[in-house]
Amino acid sequence: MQDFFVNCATVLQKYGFSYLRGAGTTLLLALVGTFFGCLIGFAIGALQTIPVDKQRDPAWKRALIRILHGVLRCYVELFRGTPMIVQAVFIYYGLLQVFGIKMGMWTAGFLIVSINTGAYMAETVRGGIVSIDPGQTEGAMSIGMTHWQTMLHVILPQALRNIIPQIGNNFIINIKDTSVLSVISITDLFFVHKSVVGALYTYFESATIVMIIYLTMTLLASYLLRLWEKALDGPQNYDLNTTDTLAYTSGMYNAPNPVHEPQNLDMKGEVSHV
Amino acid sequence: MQDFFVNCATVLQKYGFSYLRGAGTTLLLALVGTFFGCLIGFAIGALQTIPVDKQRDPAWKRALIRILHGVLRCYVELFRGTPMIVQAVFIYYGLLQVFGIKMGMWTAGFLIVSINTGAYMAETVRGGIVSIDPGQTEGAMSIGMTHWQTMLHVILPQALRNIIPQIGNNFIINIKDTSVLSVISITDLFFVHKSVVGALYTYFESATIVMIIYLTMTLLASYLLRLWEKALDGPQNYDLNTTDTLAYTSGMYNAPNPVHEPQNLDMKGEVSHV
Amino acid sequence: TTDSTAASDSAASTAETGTEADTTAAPDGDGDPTTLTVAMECAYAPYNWTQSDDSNGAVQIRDSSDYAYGYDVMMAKKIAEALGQNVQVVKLDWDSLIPAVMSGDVDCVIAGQSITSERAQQVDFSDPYYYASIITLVKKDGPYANAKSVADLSGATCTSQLGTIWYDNCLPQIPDANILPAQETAPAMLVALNSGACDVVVTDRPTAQAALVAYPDFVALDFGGGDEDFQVSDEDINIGISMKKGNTALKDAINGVLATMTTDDYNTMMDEAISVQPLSE
Amino acid sequence: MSEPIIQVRHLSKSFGTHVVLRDVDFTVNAGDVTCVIGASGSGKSTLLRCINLLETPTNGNVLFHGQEITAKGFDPCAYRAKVGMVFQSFNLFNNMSVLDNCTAGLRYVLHQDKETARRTALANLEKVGMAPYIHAKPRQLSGGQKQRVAIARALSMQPEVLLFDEPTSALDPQMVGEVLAVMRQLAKDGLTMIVVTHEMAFARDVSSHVVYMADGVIAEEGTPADIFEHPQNPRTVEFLSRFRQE
Amino acid sequence: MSEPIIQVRHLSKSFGTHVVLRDVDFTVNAGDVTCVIGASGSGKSTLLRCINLLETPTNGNVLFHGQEITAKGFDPCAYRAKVGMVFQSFNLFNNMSVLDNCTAGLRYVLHQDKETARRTALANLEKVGMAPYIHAKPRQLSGGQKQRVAIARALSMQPEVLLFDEPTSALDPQMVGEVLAVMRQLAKDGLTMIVVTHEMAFARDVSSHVVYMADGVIAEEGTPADIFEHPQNPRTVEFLSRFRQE
Ligand SMILES: Nc1ncnc2c1ncn2[C@@H]1O[C@H](COP(=O)(O)OP(=O)(O)OP(=O)(O)O)[C@@H](O)[C@H]1O
Ligand SMILES: Nc1ncnc2c1ncn2[C@@H]1O[C@H](COP(=O)(O)OP(=O)(O)OP(=O)(O)O)[C@@H](O)[C@H]1O
Ligand SMILES: [Mg+2]
Ligand SMILES: [Mg+2]
Repeated sequence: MQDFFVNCATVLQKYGFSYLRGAGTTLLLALVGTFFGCLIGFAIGALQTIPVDKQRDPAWKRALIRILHGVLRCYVELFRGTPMIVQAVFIYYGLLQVFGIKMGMWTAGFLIVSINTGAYMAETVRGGIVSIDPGQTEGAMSIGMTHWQTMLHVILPQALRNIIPQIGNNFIINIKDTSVLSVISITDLFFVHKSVVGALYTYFESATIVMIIYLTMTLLASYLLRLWEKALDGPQNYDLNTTDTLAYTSGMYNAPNPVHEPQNLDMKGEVSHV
Repeated sequence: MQDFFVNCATVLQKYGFSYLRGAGTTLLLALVGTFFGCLIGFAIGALQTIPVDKQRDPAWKRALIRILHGVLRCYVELFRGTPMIVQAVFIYYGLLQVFGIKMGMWTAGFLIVSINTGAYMAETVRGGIVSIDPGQTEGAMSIGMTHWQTMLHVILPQALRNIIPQIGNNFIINIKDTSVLSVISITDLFFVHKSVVGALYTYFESATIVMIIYLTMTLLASYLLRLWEKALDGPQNYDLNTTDTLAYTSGMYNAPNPVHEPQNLDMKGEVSHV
Repeated sequence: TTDSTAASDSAASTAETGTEADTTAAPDGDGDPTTLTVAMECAYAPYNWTQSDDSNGAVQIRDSSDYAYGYDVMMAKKIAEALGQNVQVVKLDWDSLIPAVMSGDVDCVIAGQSITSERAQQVDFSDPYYYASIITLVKKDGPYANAKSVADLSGATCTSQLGTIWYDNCLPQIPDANILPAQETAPAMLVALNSGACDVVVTDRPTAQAALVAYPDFVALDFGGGDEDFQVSDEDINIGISMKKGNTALKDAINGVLATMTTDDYNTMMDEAISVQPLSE
Repeated sequence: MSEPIIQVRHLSKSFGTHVVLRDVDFTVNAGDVTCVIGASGSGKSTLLRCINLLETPTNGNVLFHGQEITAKGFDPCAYRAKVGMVFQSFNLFNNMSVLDNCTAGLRYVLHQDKETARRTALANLEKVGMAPYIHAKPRQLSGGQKQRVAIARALSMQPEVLLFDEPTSALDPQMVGEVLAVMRQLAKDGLTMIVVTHEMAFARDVSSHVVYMADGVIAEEGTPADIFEHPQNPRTVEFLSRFRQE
Repeated sequence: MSEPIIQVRHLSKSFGTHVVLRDVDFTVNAGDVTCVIGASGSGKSTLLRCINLLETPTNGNVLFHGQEITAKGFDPCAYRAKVGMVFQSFNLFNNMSVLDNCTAGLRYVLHQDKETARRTALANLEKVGMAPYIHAKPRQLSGGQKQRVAIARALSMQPEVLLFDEPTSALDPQMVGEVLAVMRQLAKDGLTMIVVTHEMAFARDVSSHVVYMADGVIAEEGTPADIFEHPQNPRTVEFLSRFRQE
């Protein structure tokens, strides 16, 4: 046990800075990937729910939507269904080899994490949208909102609230899964761990250090997301608005207040036949 | 290109059976892990929502619930927050080294996948429960259901429907993530791929084969889950019940039907004063 | 069947049915003196690879229907035979080779590990069981195809395998080199070279020979071991067998076997391994 | 004022084998207040939902200013912006405050600026007595308060036609009186309305046309005088008996 | 019949700074039908929710058979099984058919066998005319149908006390009559009821006690005769003016 801590200290002293840099890389990839992944997920969620009206929509539009749905499904299934490490090799080395396209490794890294997260988020968002009462959509449609407005202003904000725990999951998955990007030469935290173990053979020591760093990052993320959840829930109570009224006096009903005196007795005669 | 297919054929001929076995292992681990993970997730979801009443509950009960919540949070954050590969090494080799406990690799494999999935599912289920209208809980409580009955009969069935897309995600993540169990010498599909590549150095060929196998599994899973979603949604329409009535004639209102003749004119006098 | 009970029992049943060796004196690391349990990746031809049958004397992998063979397996068999034990191969990911040997899950790791003094603080190494000379791989039509010395590689974009002497010691010797982060596996390193993501990779002779079969576009450059070549100490290119720290009984036993072999024996064995590796068919 | 705005033509709607509307046919002229009355489950809400294109009719169609609303190329959003609806279950936006509920349509659909939208919304909220609650979220409101916000939201859009689905069901008698007074005023101002209601007095006194529905068909329709004074159909007679005995 | 079943003692409830109930105090005896009337937002639903322990009172308490319901060790589940509630927003279980909604409590809470539960539920569904719809899911029902199922669900539990929150708001006059008749029968059979209602006629004719709430306080209470014939408080007078002018 004594040994263990001595080894940890040695490891840290030699590679402490590498760990930090690795953690930074990991965090950057996870943040960017989760952010764009969420955007993609929300976009796909909205696209997948475009309503089709068999009577009203022209055939070409229905065909287009159908094709769009097909393409989106393919995207989701393809990127969700294959390992990210293989995707990374195909995209980075495959493109280079076959088409001579040389992507920067960071570009490739961000791209791969984002489209992967996007594929998962698309399903997550679908679940979120399904869970919103259809009455909300009807309410939005009844005032003439288009599908996009409905999604943007009514459905997705509510879905967002419900899937924040899941966004947290995805972020944390990304923190860990970006380690596969070491195949395209991105040195993330886990790769630093592997390098240290490769050099010093101090597996448990390095693993402990890495776990602590991961835990710090994920706990922080969890905490911030919980705060965000609370913020989205809004205040538990509301304040009565007593100042912000219009100079609107129509002789109609006025806001109830404890010393309420009706100003509309004049209309009582009119409504007194029930 | 010609080469490519020839190589694929060679690879398949030499290692076709290994791929299949690997796929079987992967599928088994993912299925077992997802199943128990879901159970754990639902259990934690239900435990986390145990209501506490400051006035009515005795102090020890409140303390107990608080401790339980703390333990559950630790579990979730710890297993979500650290890489599964490191957990596998710590659990399998760490236990062996420190306590001399030798777990079977399959026991360890199922355990690790399950508790990991459970940690993610706990958050997923929390999101699912949050998305259910509180009115449902109130409805259940108003007829005297306990927290557990409410969860079991009312909330979780509805939450389940909303998180099926997410269960699909988790299953697919498991299909891919079980590859880290190669550290405890479980030969899953991806480890077969690594072995083939290590033996034949035919990266793209083997990767293509593996991707196709993964895709087959995930597409099948997606399809089955969509069927399940449909099944849970129940029939779009209902049938009127015309046979299954009681011989209950109270002189009260009878079911409306097109040739409805009121049998309860007698009570009209009683209710005619509005 | 991949049934969990059957799997966990298999280690015990091997012990029961194993040949009656000298159980008291037999050196051991995992609590089963009848068997020499060896961990390797089985994914690094020609050192060790996976194959689907037992041709050439391949050994069945623990809890698997596949077989392992290669230079490391041949060596394992040789040692086990000399110690009067059965040989058992455990296929493990690179990540867990060290925890496996440290925790006593396996007796030793034979997986082409370079012996370094830093590593030797955590595990015990046997004497070298192979001397891996250094080879540079480049593309035939690439800018460095005609390099004659390390100096000629000047300015190259290069990489090699993680945790190897080639990456840690050799690459920095290339003048103005653009050293990419290391690759985890040899195949990945070769994919990088083939795609053009890097110009040069440095590896050892057996790996290079395997690579040439799979990638006919490559050329192997051997700078001759003199002043023109990468400067490495003898210690650096030695690869050894690792076991739990303090397990001197096993270490001495293995060293005893290795002492009976010469460098030529090693090279013959390696040539045999290369000739039967799946790639060469 | 007698140009037909909404014509319901042989409208049918089934859910599976369950026929909810059968050959419903009536016309609403500009400025009309059409009341739809009928038993629970007789298809009144479904009728309004078909008119507002929230359900696709199984058969028949609805004309708006002579134009088929299910025709190809018809823009349902523009149509719905002109034909407002107050839902039986309110359907307020849960993520928005009361004020935002009322301004959302003005801002996003009619592209009014924030201040104009706020003034319109406040004016309408004040009409139904909900101005003090503009910061509240729907879940913090009582049933009647939600209903009043739903009315204010629909009014804020200043539609040509308004569909009300039991707009006073959750209100106390005093508030019913006040909301009905607001509707009466709107009727006077020429707004066309279709009102599903259980307030027979309102139907009798304000409407220009009454439709009595029973089991998915129009059992009887006519002027309030026809329906309330001389109902022909025995089912109408029975339905109205409780009210007419007053 | 005059043993007090439910005693509301100085009950107050605030949401943040917003005081919704203030020092509400009344007693319900066994067999009483207490009607709670009042304007929209005056706190009627909150009062029922406090009695049913769905909200924790800020102050004061409620006694059931003389026992404090917020006391330590009090079993809220057993209590709620005896004190049923019909919600203003119905709160039917969305995942269950109409029949299951009504049998759930019987089977899981009262542990009746399936057949007994089905018979009880069917009998109650028949009372409110919903027997033909037992296979429907709540989302397939009309507003009035949902409300009737909610009533049937509460009745099926055969509680000691029933809290009704505007149980006829979504019903047409004919159905209102029929549901009120059912409630009248229950009252005759000795069920204790607290009914929040906008049906003044029901309050006047059936209740043994009327509570008029305004802005969170009991502005006036008494026998129906007191309240409807001789209201003392000017706010009561105003509130009832529309009804009393009939
Ligand atoms: N989505 C649906 N699927 C199947 N049946 C439905 C659906 N929606 C409504 N119905 C049925 O259609 C019939 C008419 O419902 P509708 O809501 O139009 O009644 P209503 O006249 O508005 O009644 P209420 O006065 O109670 O609101 C009901 O029997 C209802 O069960
Ligand atoms: N969760 C909450 N948070 C804040 N305020 C609330 C909450 N629930 C209710 N209120 C407020 O409490 C007041 C009383 O509400 P309550 O639902 O009891 O009214 P009510 O008498 O039932 O009215 P109605 O007849 O319209 O149903 C309302 O002003 C409402 O806005
Ligand atoms: Mg309706
Ligand atoms: Mg209420």
